[in-house]
Amino acid sequence: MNLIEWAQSPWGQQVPVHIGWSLLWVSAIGGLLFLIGHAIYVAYWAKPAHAHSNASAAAASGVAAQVPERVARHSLGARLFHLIMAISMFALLLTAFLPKVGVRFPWVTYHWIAGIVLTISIVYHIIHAIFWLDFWSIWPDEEDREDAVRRFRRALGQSAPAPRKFAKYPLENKLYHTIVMLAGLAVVVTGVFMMKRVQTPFFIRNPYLFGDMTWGWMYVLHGLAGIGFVGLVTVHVYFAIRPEKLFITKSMIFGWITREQYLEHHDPQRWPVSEEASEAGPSKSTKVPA
Amino acid sequence: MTTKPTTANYKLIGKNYTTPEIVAKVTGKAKYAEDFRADGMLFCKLALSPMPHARVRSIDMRAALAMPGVKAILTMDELPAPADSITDNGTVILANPKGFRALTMEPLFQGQPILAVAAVDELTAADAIEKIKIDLEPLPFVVDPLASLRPGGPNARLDGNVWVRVPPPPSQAGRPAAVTPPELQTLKWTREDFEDAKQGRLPMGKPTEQWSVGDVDAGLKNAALVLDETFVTPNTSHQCMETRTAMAYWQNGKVFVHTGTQSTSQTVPAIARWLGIDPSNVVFISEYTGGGFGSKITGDITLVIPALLSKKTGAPVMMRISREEEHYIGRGRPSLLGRMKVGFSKEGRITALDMYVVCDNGPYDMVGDSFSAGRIVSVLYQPQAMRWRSVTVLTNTPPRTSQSSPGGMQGIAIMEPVLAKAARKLGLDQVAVRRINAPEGKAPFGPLVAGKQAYATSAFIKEALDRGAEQFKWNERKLLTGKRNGSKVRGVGVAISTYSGGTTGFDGLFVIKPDGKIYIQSGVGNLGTESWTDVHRVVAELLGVPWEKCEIAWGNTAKNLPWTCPSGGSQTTHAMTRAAHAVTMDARKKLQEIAAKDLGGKPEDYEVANERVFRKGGGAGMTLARAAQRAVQLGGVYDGHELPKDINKFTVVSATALSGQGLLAVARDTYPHDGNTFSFVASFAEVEVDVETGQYHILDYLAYADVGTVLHPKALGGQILGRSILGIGHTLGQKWVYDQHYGLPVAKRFYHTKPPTILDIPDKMAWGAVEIPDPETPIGARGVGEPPVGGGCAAILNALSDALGDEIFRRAPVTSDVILAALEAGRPVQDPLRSNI
Amino acid sequence: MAGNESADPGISNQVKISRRDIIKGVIAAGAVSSTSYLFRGSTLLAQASAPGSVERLITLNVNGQQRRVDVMKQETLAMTLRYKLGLTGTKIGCDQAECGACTVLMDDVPYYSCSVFTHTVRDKKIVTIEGLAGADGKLHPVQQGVVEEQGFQCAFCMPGFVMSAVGFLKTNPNPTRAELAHGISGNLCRCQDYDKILTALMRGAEHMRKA
Amino acid sequence: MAVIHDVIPAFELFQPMTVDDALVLQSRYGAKAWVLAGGLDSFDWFKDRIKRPEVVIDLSQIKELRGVRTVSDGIEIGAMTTLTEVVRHPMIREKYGILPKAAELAASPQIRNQGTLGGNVSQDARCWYYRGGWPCYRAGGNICYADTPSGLNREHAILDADRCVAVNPSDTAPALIALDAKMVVRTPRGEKVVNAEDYFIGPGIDITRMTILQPGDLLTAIRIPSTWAGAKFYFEKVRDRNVWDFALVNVASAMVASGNTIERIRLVVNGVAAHPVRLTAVEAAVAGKPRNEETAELAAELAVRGAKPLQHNGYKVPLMRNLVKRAIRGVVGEEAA
Repeated sequence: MNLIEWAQSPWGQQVPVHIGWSLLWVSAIGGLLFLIGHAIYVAYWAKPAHAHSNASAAAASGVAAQVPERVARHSLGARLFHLIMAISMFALLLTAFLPKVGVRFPWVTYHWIAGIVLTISIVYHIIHAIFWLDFWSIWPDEEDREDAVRRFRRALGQSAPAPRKFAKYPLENKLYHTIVMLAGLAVVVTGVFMMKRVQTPFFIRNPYLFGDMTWGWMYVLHGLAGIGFVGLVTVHVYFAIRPEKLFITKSMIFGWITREQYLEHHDPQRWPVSEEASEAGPSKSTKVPA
Repeated sequence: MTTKPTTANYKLIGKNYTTPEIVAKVTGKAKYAEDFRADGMLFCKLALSPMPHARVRSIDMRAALAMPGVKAILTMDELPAPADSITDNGTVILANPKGFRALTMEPLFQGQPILAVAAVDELTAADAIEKIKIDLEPLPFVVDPLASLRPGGPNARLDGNVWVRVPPPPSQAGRPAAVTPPELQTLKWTREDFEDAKQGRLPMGKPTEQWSVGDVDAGLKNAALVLDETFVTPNTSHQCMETRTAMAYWQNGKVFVHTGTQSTSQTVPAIARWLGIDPSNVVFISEYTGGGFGSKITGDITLVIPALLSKKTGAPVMMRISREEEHYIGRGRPSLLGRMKVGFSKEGRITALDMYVVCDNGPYDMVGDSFSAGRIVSVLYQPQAMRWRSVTVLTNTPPRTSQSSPGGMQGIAIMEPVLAKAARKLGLDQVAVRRINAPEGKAPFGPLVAGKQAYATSAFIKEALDRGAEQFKWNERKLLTGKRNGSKVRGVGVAISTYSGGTTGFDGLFVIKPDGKIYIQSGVGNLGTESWTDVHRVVAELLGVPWEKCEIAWGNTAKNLPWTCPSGGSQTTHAMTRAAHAVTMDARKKLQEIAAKDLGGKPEDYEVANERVFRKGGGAGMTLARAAQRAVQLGGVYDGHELPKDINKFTVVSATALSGQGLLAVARDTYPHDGNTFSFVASFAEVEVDVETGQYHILDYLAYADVGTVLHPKALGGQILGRSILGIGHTLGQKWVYDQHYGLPVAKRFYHTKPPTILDIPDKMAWGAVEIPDPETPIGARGVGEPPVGGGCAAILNALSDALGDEIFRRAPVTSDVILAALEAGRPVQDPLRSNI
Repeated sequence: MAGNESADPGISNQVKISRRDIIKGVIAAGAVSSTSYLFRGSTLLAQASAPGSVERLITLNVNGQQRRVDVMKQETLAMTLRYKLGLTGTKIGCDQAECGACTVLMDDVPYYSCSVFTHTVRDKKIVTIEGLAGADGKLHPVQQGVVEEQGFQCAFCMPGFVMSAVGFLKTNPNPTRAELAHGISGNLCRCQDYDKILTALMRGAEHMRKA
Repeated sequence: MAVIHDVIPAFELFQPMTVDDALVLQSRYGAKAWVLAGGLDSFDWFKDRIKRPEVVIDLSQIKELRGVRTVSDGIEIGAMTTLTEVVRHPMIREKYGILPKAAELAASPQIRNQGTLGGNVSQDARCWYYRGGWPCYRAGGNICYADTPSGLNREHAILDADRCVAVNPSDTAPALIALDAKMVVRTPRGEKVVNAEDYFIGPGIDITRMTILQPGDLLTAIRIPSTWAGAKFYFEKVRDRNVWDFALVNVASAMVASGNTIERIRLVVNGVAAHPVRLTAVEAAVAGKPRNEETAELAAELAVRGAKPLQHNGYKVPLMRNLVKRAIRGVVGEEAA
């Protein structure tokens, strides 16, 4: 099984042309193994993470009263973006890989159209996230690291302080977002260049924009990121339907979580529910004293 | 020799006969290079450059050498350095260090051999090639001459992009000046120069060569009509049926080489030079050659590969050249991009001709096509004033060399459409326009040398035009053209054509043995033109000996052959009939002397005929058999123990080896020869074009030749019509196709490069010859190989424009896509300024 | 075989020049012994016994003789004829089924022998240019026509043309010039002596009808 | 690794006697195996060492794949029947004259003696970049060299291109589609029969294949229904050389006319796309119309609708137009086809 398919260029040089498509199965199976592993881990090893410090408990009880019925979690824009991105992503994966597994149809046009949609939605998301959303809330921080270590040591039966509750996003969520962002940027950037190689209304076709070698690696990167998404999407769907994460999935649809969910999973100090955060949500929330 | 001798009273000359080797050919017994076998023979395969221009950084051949059955690998560092050569008159031709060599470390075109592997069989050799790592550094390249002339355009070689002839160094006392190789320079034209290209006109920037005769500007000013036309001829491969396969082995310090050639004798010094050994250590065998057309003048330099591998391995080595390899190293005719400004009087006489040609030379040795094109146009159309300018540009495409009518074909193909257009514009008859410009007698041509032009020995092209037009029924046919019949339209075309028709100064050699037979030694290469045997009919004719009593030794230098011209440039018929005549006169003289010694009287009292030498008016005499015995007894000059001083040293060796076997006749052609010998052809064609498909076919074709005395009608006919089709192929579809981005050819197969098939030739073909002997050569015979080529090509071009009009094509070949696209757009659509399509 | 018996004059001359064995080995169209190693064996291991697996040692019917010959799986008929059976009258002009120089008859039908695997013709009667003339050396009518009309020039294409013509004339003994041209249109001549070739082969057809 | 385009690399050869054995071998060796019919397409690949199968399955010994049989409705031609056999077959000449006409214009006499009908319809693209061993889409790469600003595409597609612009070179394919032929394909899952026009696929569907045949599949026969027997046929091939050359464009049509009115017609053009193009819109448009210049003009304009010429193949548009015209009204000045 080749990781990379090589070919002899017109000048007799060895150049990569694309990834070995058998890697598609590696990614899919890898995704499955991960979720199976994770399911087993959660079921047998993971200690309940809610044994949290009194301090935070007190804080919780203290603030509970001020927490609105419905805590806004995802703005409408964010949800629309997520929806569009999800649709285009599925379209891209299907048009890319169904032909590879024997379902043959003229896929290229659909693929690049979906690609454009994804590109635009990602651009929108970046801008939206930077200027309107709580930009840093999605990036793993020092506390996430500490909690992860704590959780891990407890899982191994070692004594460790109880991890805190999550801020707006659980660590898995943050990590996932990071990986998806990297893979997403890779497919989008390479994909946009690759449109120069096919007939589109936008460019005069010119495959000679880069040299054989550069193009080759671009195709490899596009392919790797592409099959990467097969695994990532599998994992994503898995988490979306896990019972303890279902409330997040719901919130991605309706935009809000209940006060109970908020108090149970989130640390109000790390994720204070503020006007800005909730205004998008349909809640009649009141300000939480910092 | 000013009076025109008549050919009527010959017994053999001008008659058909069965050539000595044809039965061997038709039974498959004729042996070409690849048909030889030797015990322990190894097979070699070549590793070719995949890039148009690159430097070999390193070669890793360990894996290949480790393979069982791999015997040796040859690279450039094992080749002898290029060596100077010396012509018959002692002129030294200095080697061009930048010339083509059998192997290289800086390939200048895709397909150039980098190394060769010798192994026990071809499969091992081929598999070994794939195990060799050749690390190449890509270098700048260009596959189109104008692209290289553009400001900032790439150069085909690191040190330049144009060849420039340089004056020779001062000659030492007594010895003729050495011929120096051309110099590599860098030439770029300006943006302004390229303005013309926008109108599809050839830009005319700074030339590297030029000459002019008469006042061209005045001629153009006073002309009734001035045309300014651009036309491009295609690059075409020779595509001999037999590739340049070679087999070689060494014995007792001698190298034995089997390969195709256009000259048995002259290939020996070439091999010696390429291998850096003495000619006496070369035995060259080539009884049969599967086509040359100029690409195998003295074999091919790549024959050193099996020779050197054989030396290295101590075993015979066969190098079978594949068809694809032949496409790369088999040479080609250079494309000429030409522009003609021509002034005509209202009678159609050319008052002035301003010619500019750019030659797509390929990356190696400079070809003379552009120079020759100017020379041929000058002799053929006799312009009252002419200027010729040229640039010979290097490109990273296969090396070029002479191809049948080198430069002549291109010059004629560029000029004839202009003449045809002028005739239409002036309302004149096409034949008349050619007749009024055609040369006659000692017609002058070319640049002024020491204040005057050179001139032809004779020219009877006007007779050829007249007789041809009559036989072709030109006047009736021309009335029926240009009219549509459904989607079909017909056109007729005429073109005149010429090329050099012979050289002088070679040797003849034969022995009359006591068995009464004549043993003739022929150093002529056998390409199937049959000149290797035809020219020797002269011996039997003049000695009055039946042809059956003549044995010809040929095709093997171990058989003691005389110094002979190469069969290129249509030299052989002219040069070697002269040599045959000279050597026969030598035999006659010796026979007369022997008779006089034995039977009394003076030598001139005796004549030679009917296999006897006898006293004039009957009486005493002796048979040639008897005379041969006496020659051996007398020795000295009679049996070859004393040889004339003026014969070539190559002939001396052969004659010495043959001495003492009978009456040995040997002589050099020292006959006077006033002027340059040219042969001429008038070509007529009728085509039918289908304007809905762009396809056309040639209904009828006639070539009428002025080649002096006819030696062998069937062979002559084959040459005239065969070479006509060679030219016609350039109109029908022959071409190279290069991808400009990678600098690589994409058309390598016959079905890409389109050599004509038997179904592409004219429905009817005919030939004729005016049969007026050339006054400047004893037998009156001239060569015919090249002259028909340009005529064939141009007659079809002219017939097409007669059918479709002048604004259809700007280049050859003219294929259905060109015609359809032009008819659709109402103007020529193809880019006329690229040498490859 | 014709190839073997016709010691080339040029070569026999060299035999005089030198006495070393290697030269004695240089004969026109080598004896099988001297060339049986043109190709080494298949690099693949002995194949598993499977339907249709083939033996390397086969018997070919060539010019009326049964010839035992060791043939590689990927070997072409042209190579077998030229390098193993010494029948070098069959020429290789392009080795790509384009030029026809390698044309031979199989059961009277012209084929490009450069593009036929030898293993596929075990059961066919193969005739090459060497097999046309009678044992007494009497030329085939088509060959006779060529000799009379001085057909062909360099003649590298000649054996292929002659075999094509013979094959075609068996199916159409009395063709027009145009029909004959179509019949032999799978052969290329670069001397472009097509007109004279047609004349010669038409003469041959005439002889064939008389014969 | 140095490249060499000469000398066929070693492979293992099998010569099954039956179709079943062939299928067994195909399934045993899968993608390693190369199926050899007449071989004239394969030899180029082998000698250039571009495609190098480990195993070659030679069909030449399978009798059941040869010959012409009459079946309930029409005829069945074994896939391994040679083009010459098709050309000379009296009954095919009489009833389905367009097929021998097309077959006779293919390649050269020797190739027709060896090349098979199945091989001719299934032959690979002739794009000179692809055949030259350039790593293009069709060769599994990620680029088309012919459709670039400097690409040489005189012989390439004007219709239905999808990244790859190669064309289908077959002469018999359009004739078979005009005859509404059916292709009989044996697959590991049994036999299937597909319409000739559905046998060919474009690069959009599978950029590395010209037909629906997958590894393990075998085209065993071609059935020609009697539907169009004795119809008015037209076939024309335009090429550079009059023998051994591929069509720039060719056209095939079968027409049933009553008097001067076109009742029904099947019209196919090849050399303009990666698959033979059946002009169903034209067929519908001219049905019931008189067979005259006007109808021909209409058909011609309709035929080239949507054509997208590349730099060097613009001529194919008028050429296709004119050939369609001729298929409808014949060649002016000659007998109507």
